[in-house]
Amino acid sequence: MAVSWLQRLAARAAVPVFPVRGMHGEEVLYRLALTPGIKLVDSPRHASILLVAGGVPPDQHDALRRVHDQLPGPFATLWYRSEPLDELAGATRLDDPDALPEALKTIHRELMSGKRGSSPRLLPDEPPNPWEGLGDDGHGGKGMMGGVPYGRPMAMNMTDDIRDGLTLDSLTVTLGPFLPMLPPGLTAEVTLQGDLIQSWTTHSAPYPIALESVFFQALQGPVPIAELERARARYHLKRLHFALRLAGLDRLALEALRLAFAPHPGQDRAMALRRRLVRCGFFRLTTTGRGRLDENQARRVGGIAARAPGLEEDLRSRDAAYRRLEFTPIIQGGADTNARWCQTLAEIEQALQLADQAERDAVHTQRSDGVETPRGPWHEQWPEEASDLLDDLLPGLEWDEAMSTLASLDLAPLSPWSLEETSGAPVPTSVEERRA
Amino acid sequence: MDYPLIVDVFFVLLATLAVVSGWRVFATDSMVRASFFLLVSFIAVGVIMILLAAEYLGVAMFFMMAVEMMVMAIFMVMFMMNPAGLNPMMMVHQHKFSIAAGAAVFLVLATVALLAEFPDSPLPADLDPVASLGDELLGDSMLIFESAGIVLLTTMIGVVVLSSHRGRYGAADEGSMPPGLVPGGDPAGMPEEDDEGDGHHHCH
Amino acid sequence: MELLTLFFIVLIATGLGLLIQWLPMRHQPMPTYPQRAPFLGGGLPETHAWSRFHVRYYPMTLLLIAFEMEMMFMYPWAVVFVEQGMKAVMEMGMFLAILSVGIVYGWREGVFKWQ
Amino acid sequence: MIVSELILPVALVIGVLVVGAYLVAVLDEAIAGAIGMPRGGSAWLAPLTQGAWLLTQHANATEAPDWQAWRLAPALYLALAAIGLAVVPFSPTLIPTDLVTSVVLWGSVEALATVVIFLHGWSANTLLALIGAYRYVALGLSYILISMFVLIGVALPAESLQFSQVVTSQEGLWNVIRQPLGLPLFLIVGLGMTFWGPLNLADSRDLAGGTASAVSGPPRLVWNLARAAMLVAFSGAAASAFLGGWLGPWLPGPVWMLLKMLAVLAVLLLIGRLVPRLQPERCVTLMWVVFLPLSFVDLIWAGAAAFFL
Amino acid sequence: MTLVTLLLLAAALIGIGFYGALSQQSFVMLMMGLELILNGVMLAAVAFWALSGAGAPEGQLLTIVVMAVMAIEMAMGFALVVAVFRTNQADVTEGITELKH
Repeated sequence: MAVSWLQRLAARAAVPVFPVRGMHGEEVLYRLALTPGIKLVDSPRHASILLVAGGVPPDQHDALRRVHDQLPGPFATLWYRSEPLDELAGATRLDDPDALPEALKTIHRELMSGKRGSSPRLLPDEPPNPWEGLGDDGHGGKGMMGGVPYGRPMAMNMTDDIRDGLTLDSLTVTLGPFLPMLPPGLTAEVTLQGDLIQSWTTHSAPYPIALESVFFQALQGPVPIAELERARARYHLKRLHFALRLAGLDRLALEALRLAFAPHPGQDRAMALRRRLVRCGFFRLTTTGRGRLDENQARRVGGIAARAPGLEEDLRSRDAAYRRLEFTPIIQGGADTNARWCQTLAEIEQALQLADQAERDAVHTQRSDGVETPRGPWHEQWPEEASDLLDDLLPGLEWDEAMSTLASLDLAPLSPWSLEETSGAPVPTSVEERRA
Repeated sequence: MDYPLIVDVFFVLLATLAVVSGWRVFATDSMVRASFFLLVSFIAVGVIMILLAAEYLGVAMFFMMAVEMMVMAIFMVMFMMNPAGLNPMMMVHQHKFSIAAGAAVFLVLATVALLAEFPDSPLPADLDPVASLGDELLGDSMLIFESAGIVLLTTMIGVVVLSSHRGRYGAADEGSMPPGLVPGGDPAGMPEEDDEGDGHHHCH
Repeated sequence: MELLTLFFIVLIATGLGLLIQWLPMRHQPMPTYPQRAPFLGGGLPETHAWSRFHVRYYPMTLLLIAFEMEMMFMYPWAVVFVEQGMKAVMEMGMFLAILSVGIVYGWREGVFKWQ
Repeated sequence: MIVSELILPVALVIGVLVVGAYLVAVLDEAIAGAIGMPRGGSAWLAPLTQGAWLLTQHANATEAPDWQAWRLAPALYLALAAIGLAVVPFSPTLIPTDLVTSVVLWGSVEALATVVIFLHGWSANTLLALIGAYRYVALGLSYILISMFVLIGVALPAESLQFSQVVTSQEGLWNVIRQPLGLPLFLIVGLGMTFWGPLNLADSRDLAGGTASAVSGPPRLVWNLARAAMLVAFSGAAASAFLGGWLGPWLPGPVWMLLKMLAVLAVLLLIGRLVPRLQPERCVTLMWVVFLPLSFVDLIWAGAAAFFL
Repeated sequence: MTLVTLLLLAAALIGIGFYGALSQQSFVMLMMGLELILNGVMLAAVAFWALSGAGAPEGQLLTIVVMAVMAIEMAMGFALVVAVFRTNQADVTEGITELKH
């Protein structure tokens, strides 16, 4: 009976969930991060449930199958607002974000007690290359470096090193689209020498990010500035959450998220957050002076990345209502990771302060020919998707530097749907009209 | 000097471990395993030293060798083809001669050990090996101690000069790089390289 | 006797570590090949990860070996420090001076930076 | 005699190690809850349920791992933690292994831990684990000198390399006051040895778990257990080197010792939750250029204090 | 555990090290052979110190000096390997001769 006792205990564990971040699936994961009893893990090996949050484009179904098969058994899948793969037609599907935590816990319990079987393997049990019984030693190898020992070729030197002139082996891998450190949907072919990135070729752009509907309404007519600015702060805080989690600051990451979900986030709380970040050494220990954008790149990325190096590009300064609130764009002096985070925090504070002011006087925007989204200016055209500049930016960076640079850059395109649409809230009619 | 039986038992075990892992160093394909087999051999010898009452030297052997073998492993992996031994390989020359030479050395030394007469004078009972070593270092052998310090400083400077690529005066091998690798005289890896982003010299 | 105790402690700890792994794993099937593939978020590696890995801090490790050797001398020195008095102090001064020169030199040459 | 010299010390070390590792997990959970992480269920139960889940989860494998090294590494890490704890004295008479050079042996445990952690990441043969392993070596080779200087500092007044002598030498004044720089520097070593919190370069989140990214099930349980056990062993060393070990009024020696270990653990776990992870290159520079010279200062201070205090 | 058995063990280690140092093509593997030889030497030195030298401190000192030699050999050796490799992209012993130009 020892086993069943063990299983009962295991059923009460915090549910380890590996999230596959599909299109528009981010929002529910932020909520899960704040839910007790659920643990979002970084590696599929550490999970008992694969949560596919949001749709996955068909050309990435193969990658999804690979990740699915990498969970050690027993495991189950849950599809949140996502169509299960054909082979898994019977898998649990769910559209209600409020029911999600409970569903995850139930699945985990059922899995542990044996009521629910493990999800089947989707890919054939074959090595990447046949090797058994082949080659000089029966393991697929030939000579010293040849063949496919144990199914894979050996790493060879491809390119000269870009830093110190020692030409050693380089490792070429494709990363993504579901690597938890990368923006969801980004895939790239990366060559590393040691822990240094030699070359980076972006294959597919990150999934589009949905803005709150107030940004869409701002293009239709006047909207309350308070609402607009709070939405802006929320957007930045969610990105900050991601970066802080990456830096191992779980507590402040959740603080940022709580601030984002607070009904009336005050400027004082944002300032407190910034002070705590400074005090714990985030700017001195983690963010780096790497990942520097030149002026063209900064302009292309737009938004925070443009204002951090000092380009005073902000559509808000053209709006008389903003001018009445004494708005001036904040700028920093640098184009690196550090400056971008300083800029982000400063803009969060500024947005919350503007929101408070604007709420007092009930100020509305006056111009509706363009809106400054958190991602950059949007009037005649969208903020451009700019993930291909990573190809120039990341080579030469150490892995950790590269990841923190990636987290500090917001390169994803904007979704034509608003956040409320994609996460199930009633769709405001104005947006419907705009799309039609 | 007579040791209790348990010491003899452990000595035999450790001696076997030291020799077997010493031999495995040259018989394994994986470079990482080779260096850590050497580490095991060192640790076994270190434990024997502790059994011989050289408690400081034995333990010092652990930390010295752990660090040295770690570094050894790093360099082995860096510079050997097929470092993990995924394909079995034999990178030896004059193999038969070497085996013979090794065996000959062993035999000569073993003969010496067996035939020569050594005085039998064990450690005095009241000896504190660590303190005696300390006194020696600060007393009669001060010169060795001092010169070791200087030699080690020289070594530090030597390794930095030889191995470091970037320095105050730019890349160490500037001018010796094959042409075409770094166009425009912009050696990759200059200190405080600011132009990480422009990437014009990156290989694709 | 102390060594015997230590030996048993090591033996039991290692045994415990291996047993906890081995007992539940006895009956588990070998994972399938797709499961065994390295996790890269859905991506795939072209080659084995084992390679001539380009370590970026190798000058630092060489500096460390020389440093560590000096530490060999310092432990016996520490034991007789109080007893030897001024001589030991001078000795320490010399050692620290040498080590400081080593560090400062290495730092100026960028040894602690990723190469 | 066998009981008092063999069975009792062995049982003590293994017991403290396992119970201590459990307490580390509970304490970490409690601290996480106290500083505002979402918490479900009781902190006392969480490590047990997590452990039970890991026991039921299947062990992962990689395509061509170095099997022996991969399975041995967690067990050896646990064994190193046991050695580390074995040299720690719990009272003048209750010392599992009272080696004359126990302080040096502790330094060796640190050096060997680097080897074992590297092996854990290397043997998996996957990219992210490999990067984690190499990154850890940069850290492991940097903190070891700091630890040696700091420990030589405490050996000076004791005129011995034995932990029990080090504790006895603190009867007048604890080393934490006599050598104020010592304990903070030594805590860095503790975080490094267990790659905890800010020094988690081996199993960090930007590597999806680093050296542990490819392990699951029972091997991962042993790895986590060993990591917590190493933290316990470190707290034992720190408590006897700087906080006067078993010394203290009213309570019996071993109780004092355990209390001090808990205090050190609490501080370490709190630092682990509050400070962000260091960027590797900056970490190495920081260790060599800031903390190492500080440990020189600590040694000079300790030398002067040994004469005058 | 007698002096003779200790010396036999030392001889065995030296023998294996000798084989390694002579047979290995790669410079780093060659250094492993040297290390193994020094390992035997250190063991012999300690054995003499403990069983035949009446605890004369020179015995211990000799071991430390051997260890220092080992450390210096290793540090310089690897530094040389790096320097050679940087110019030649090779690490076999034959490559060293080319360091002259």
